Amino acid sequence: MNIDYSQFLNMIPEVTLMAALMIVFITDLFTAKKPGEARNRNWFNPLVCVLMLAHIFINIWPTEASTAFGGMYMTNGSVGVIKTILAFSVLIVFVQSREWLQREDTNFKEGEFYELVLATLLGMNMMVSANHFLLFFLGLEMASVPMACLVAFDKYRHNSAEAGAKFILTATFSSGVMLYGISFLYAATGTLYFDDVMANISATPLCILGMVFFFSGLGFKISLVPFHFWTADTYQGAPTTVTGYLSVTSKGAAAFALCAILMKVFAPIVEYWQIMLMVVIVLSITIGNLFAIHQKDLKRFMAFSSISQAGYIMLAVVGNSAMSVTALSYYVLIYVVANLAVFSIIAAVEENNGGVVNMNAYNGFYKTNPRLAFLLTLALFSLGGIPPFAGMFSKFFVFMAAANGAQVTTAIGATIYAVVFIALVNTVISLYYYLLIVKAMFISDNENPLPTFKSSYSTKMALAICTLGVVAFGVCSIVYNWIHAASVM
Amino acid sequence: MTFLTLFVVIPVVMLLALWLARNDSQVRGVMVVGSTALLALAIYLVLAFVNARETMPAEQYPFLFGTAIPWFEPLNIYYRTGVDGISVVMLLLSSIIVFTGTFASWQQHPMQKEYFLWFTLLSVGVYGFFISVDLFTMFMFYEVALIPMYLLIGVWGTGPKEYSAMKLTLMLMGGSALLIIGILGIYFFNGQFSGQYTMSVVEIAQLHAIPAFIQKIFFPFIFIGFGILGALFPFHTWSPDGHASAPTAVSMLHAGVLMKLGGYGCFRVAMYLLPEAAQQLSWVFLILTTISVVYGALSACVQTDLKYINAYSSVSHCGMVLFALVMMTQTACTGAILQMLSHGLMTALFFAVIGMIYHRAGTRDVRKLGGLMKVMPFLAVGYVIAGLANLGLPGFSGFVAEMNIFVGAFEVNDTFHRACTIIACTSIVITAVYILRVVGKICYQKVADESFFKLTDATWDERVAVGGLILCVAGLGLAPLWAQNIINDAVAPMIHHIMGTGAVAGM
Amino acid sequence: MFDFQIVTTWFDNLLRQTLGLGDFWSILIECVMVGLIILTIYALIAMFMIFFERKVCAWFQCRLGPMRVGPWGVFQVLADVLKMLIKEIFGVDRSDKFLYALAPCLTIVASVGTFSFLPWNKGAQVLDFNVGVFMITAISSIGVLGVILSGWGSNNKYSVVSAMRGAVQMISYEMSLGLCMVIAVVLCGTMQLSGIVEAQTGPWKWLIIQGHIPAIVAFCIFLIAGNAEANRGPFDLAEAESELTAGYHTEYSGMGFGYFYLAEYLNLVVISGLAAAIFLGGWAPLNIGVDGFDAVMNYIPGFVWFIGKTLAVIWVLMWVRWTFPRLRIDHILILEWKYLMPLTLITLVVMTACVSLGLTF
Amino acid sequence: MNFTLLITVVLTALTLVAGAFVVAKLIGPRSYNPVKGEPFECGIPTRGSSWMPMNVGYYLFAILFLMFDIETVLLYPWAVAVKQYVAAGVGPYALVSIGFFLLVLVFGLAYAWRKGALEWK
Amino acid sequence: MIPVEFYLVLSTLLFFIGVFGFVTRRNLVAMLISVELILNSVDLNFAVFNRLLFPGQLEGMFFTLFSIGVAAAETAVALAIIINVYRNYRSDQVNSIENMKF
Repeated sequence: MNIDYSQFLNMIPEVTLMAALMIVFITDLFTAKKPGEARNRNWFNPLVCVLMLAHIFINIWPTEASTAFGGMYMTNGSVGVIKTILAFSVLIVFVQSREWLQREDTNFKEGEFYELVLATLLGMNMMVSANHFLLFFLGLEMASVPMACLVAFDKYRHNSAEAGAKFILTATFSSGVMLYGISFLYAATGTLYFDDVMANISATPLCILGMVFFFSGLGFKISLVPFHFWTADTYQGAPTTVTGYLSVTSKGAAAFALCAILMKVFAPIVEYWQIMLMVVIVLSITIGNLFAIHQKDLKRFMAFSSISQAGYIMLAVVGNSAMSVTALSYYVLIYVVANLAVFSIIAAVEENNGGVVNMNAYNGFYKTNPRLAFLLTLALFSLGGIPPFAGMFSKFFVFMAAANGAQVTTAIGATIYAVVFIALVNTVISLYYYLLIVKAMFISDNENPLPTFKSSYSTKMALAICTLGVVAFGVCSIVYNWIHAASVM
Repeated sequence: MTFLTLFVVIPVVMLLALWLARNDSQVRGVMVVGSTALLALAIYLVLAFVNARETMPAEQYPFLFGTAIPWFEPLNIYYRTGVDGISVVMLLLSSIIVFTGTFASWQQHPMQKEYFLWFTLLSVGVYGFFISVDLFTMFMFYEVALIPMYLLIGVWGTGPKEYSAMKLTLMLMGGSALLIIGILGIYFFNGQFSGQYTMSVVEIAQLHAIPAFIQKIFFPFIFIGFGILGALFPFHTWSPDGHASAPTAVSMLHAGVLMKLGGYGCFRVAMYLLPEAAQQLSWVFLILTTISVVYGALSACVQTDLKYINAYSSVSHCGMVLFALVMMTQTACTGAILQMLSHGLMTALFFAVIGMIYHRAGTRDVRKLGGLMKVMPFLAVGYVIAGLANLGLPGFSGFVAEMNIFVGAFEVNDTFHRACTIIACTSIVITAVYILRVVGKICYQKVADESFFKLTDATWDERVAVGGLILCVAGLGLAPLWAQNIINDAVAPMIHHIMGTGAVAGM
Repeated sequence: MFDFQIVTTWFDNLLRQTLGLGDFWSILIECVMVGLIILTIYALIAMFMIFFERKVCAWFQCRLGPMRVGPWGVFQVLADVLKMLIKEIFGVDRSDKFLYALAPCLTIVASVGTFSFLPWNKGAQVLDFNVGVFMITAISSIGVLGVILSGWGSNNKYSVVSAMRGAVQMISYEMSLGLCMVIAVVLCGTMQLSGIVEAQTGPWKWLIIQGHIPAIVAFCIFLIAGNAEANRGPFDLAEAESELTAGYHTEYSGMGFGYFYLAEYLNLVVISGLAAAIFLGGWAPLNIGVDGFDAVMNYIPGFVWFIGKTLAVIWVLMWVRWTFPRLRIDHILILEWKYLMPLTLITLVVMTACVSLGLTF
Repeated sequence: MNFTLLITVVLTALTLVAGAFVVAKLIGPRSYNPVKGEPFECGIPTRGSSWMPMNVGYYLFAILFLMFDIETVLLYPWAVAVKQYVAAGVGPYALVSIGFFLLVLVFGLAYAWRKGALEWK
Repeated sequence: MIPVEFYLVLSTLLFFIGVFGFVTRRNLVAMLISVELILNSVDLNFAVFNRLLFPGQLEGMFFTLFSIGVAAAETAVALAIIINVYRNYRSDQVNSIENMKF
């Protein structure tokens, strides 16, 4: 029997994460209070954040490429980077979630929140590290099943339960579709190892059908059009913190995994998926943007915005080169800080003003809460791709990565340029609706704007991290260069 | 890293200082110190540039004071700076406008601090754009300069400000979307055909590797992308609305500097890097710019709002810049740059004075104003001078520029270009018509409203702004040669590059 | 040791070679034979069990039990069967007819299905899958469906409550039952029931001896959980005649009720049989390593061993039933989830430790 | 053969049900009145439907069962393999690897216990 | 031996019945059951492909096992959430829980 536990040393990120999860779990189990019990656990959130920070620091420099468990598990520089990015986003979510978790009806399940989030993170780590469809599937499910619990976390608020139901049903449905695709690939190649599948795949109808099913299954997770129906309702209904988490981390991990699989496993049928991907991207970006314009509910608005952002994320993959992975990771990182900043502010406003998420309520927000409004503006500018904020850099690099694949003057090259152009036109549309919020805050008059409130220290800290990221991650090229260096390692 | 970087560093330091500032007087202090420093730096730059050129001829060293610091090295993106004659005068112009703009918005309320924050951010973009010679940094600073306009107009503007601000921002951002495609095309196809991936403007021009058929694909993207900001004919509609709604100093900065980014970009990126395409496609843009010139002037005639008049006049004059550029002769291009400089100064003067009048009289409607010479002589004189410069009276900057442009345009020796030139020339007459009509109406007729008698003349800060600009306008008009030499020095090698590479311009 | 396969092989040869029948016909005839045998044994055992329970019950309660019909009342059960057959079958008007009719079928299928797994003797086993133990768990959980559908389909409040109770109890105890089987599988290294029994032949090889402490614990847990699985007292909450009339089969009359009645007793047999087969060596005789003794023991046929062990277990379970009072629902659940489950898990670990460190006999 | 027998067994069971039912129908008496068709309720007319929501505690246990049972099912393949581990001389590894698995199971149980999911309310 | 096509037809039917049910049914539990049909068709596929196309290995069988396990976990969560929806809305119909609209 070939059993060697030293293989676990190749998966330190998972091991440390598991350790953190266990510590949180046990601590919570023996200190949790029951509903209605007056017990103060102020130290709990900092503890979790410190654990998360430790996890990030242990794994910040990616390990060398290696495999474990007979090649089922694989890690390399770019995988390490995306894991760090995901962990970083989780850290921000934890810091930011504190205010929400102090609320009366959520306080007694504070621990569950951390545990579920860590569990999803563990799943995502496995998903991006997978080198075998089984591990990939398990990671994906581990990421999405606890996510449904998170979405339904505020269970006594109607929308949350409804959102959870929609999420879990679509998540299951999509994994069913995805598995169906995988079964075709299995039939065609007789193996489930990525490397072997790649070696045996060819442009037969069975493989292409499998690829399409697989793609649509994962498209659900990234909420690409036409697989986006659940997004708006789920984002709106879920607790704001969870929406933020869902929109960045889960999407980023799935996008990275899809990128890796398309570029690795489906490399022999690149022409087919490139075309398909381009169609989906154009649809996602355009439809996401067009629907976002009319939204009045900020969370719904951000949902559609995130659909179009998903399109931008995947745009990098069209280029199909090493640059794509770097650009995608970088985009995800920037998207994490910008989007979480937006959601932190939405959450802070919601918590302090009795659940206000309507855009009209933000009229005149700058007059009463100048700092929050200013930070929200920065974050929105970053999302819209305005320099000197980081969003512009990430968008530009994604476009570069896409155009990198169009170097030869062929029909597909021209198509890629056309897709990039459509995406660019869409940045203008997206800028329009981001500016609508800015307009509401700075320009529109309001008889009784939201009162001035003092957000908690944790919110402030989360916002500080996010703003620092928004401002610095672009201009300081060290971030990009770090990702690049790790990716080519 | 040379002292050029200071052009970006100083405004950034100003931003930080503004952020920390506690009250209005501190904000103003920061702005005065900062803008004075920038002005001084620009003047020093001119002197240093002239000195340096004596030892380093433009043919061998197109850009001086260059630096290249790796930034996003894997993508060949460097922080590259460098100036040639064109950038130098543009930097000088920007410094003057920022300096005078600071004084013109001395009384800006409410939220003075935020106002100056965005104002300074805008100037970061402008300076950065003029000092960079790397496609990426150019583009980045270009966008930095655009977005603060939205808030500046939207929050502090007048009239249908939200609509105008949104329209302006979206159209300009649409332009930058076109630009990205162009930049990607240049970068990747240059890299593919020369084997050397680079974003440097200088290197791409030297390599000159992109085949003509690919140039022809990307040229329109870049030319229109920058052309939108330069008020190219069908894409100019943001300009009148934007100018009319913007607060005084913003109009100054926008018309005075920001629109120059367009012309500069067209010349520096579109034509310089894609010369064959420039030659073969110039006729299309010649038609468009001719329309721009005449259409802008004619539209100005029928407007009654002072700002709209000036805005359409700007369309016409900026059209003239692009018009001269696509003529692609050395004289015309020198004229184009001079026109940018001159238009920047006099439009700034115009908008400053209009803003001040509006601030007092409460209206900008030509029909309601009159006899201002009696009420506020200083401002009225300023307005008259601006008007005269605008219609190209000798002795003011406008004359020098327009003369160069039309002389250069006539150098091109074929019927099509001649015809366009003649059509464009009519704009001089039309300009005279609308300027003189307005000047006569608002300055010299009898005072239109009893309440106007209570109005005061300019305060000291406004006098600084207006006086400084008048000085510059007159200075450029009376002694154009120093500027012309600097500009010529840069235009000559570029025109040589563009024209020396293939078929003769033509249909 | 007598191998029952001799009989089956002979019969197969008879059909194929002596009579010269083809594949299809021989298999058909064999299957019909098997079906008939199952039916017969099933019915006989059911009747015997009913009689046995009455007698045991009477004995525990110091009375005589049925005495009138036949000697010692042996024909009492036959009379009961007849009575049940000639009773009118009527249902509830507003019931869910389909589910109402489906429920007894499922119950009987589960009961007959698991019954067919019992290893009566070497080779005398109807079903012998290589995933046997697993399969038994799977089929026995169909029984839960029978309970819950009968209750729900009846549209009677008592039945619904009883069905819910029965379901929650049965699924809860299925955990421990399954885990106990896992413990046995760890020790035997196979899931095939015949393999498990085979592993227990030889001196001191009965599982309960071979696996000493953990196996004894597992055996006890198995009995408790099995008792609850079979819905028998003190776990007969689902029927709980004093509070719920007759529980989930309140609305069934005549044979409808008869099926549930049959299934209950057969489940008892199945549980006891499994306990005997898995832990007490099934048909394996008691060997102690002394040749003479072993030879005598081996001479006793496997049927006898198996039936004897099963009866012993049945007797224990009846003893329990007539001794302990009925539990309350929360006690039942707490017993399973807070005591039996952790205990089973610990036992599993201990058993694994014993096996992997070679601490078994 | 095994599956043929399985089908036989199932058919036998169904035959038993059907046969007994047919016999009972044939020889049993038949009569009807509306009261006979009522669900039994202590002799009074039934009020309302019985198909109504039940105490959520039942579902809680059902879901607990669903999760634990699936985890137990995954134990079977391992259980079969333990002997092979021992035969290969790596018995303790079997213990360690199942230790991880059971740890998760136990954590789940501990969680449910601690959070009061095992209390009957 | 039944040819592989027969199984494929069966699994494809199951799959599309599931998809159809998921799209058309308005009852949350029915939707869940439809999804389970899809998962079952997948399990069938894996088992069949493994047994008939690649008899020398066990990958497909393992995949089936894990997929069953995961499906159960999903069902557990989905059921819990559906119960919660029911407690909030007193209904399990999709139509009645659409608080959120475009």
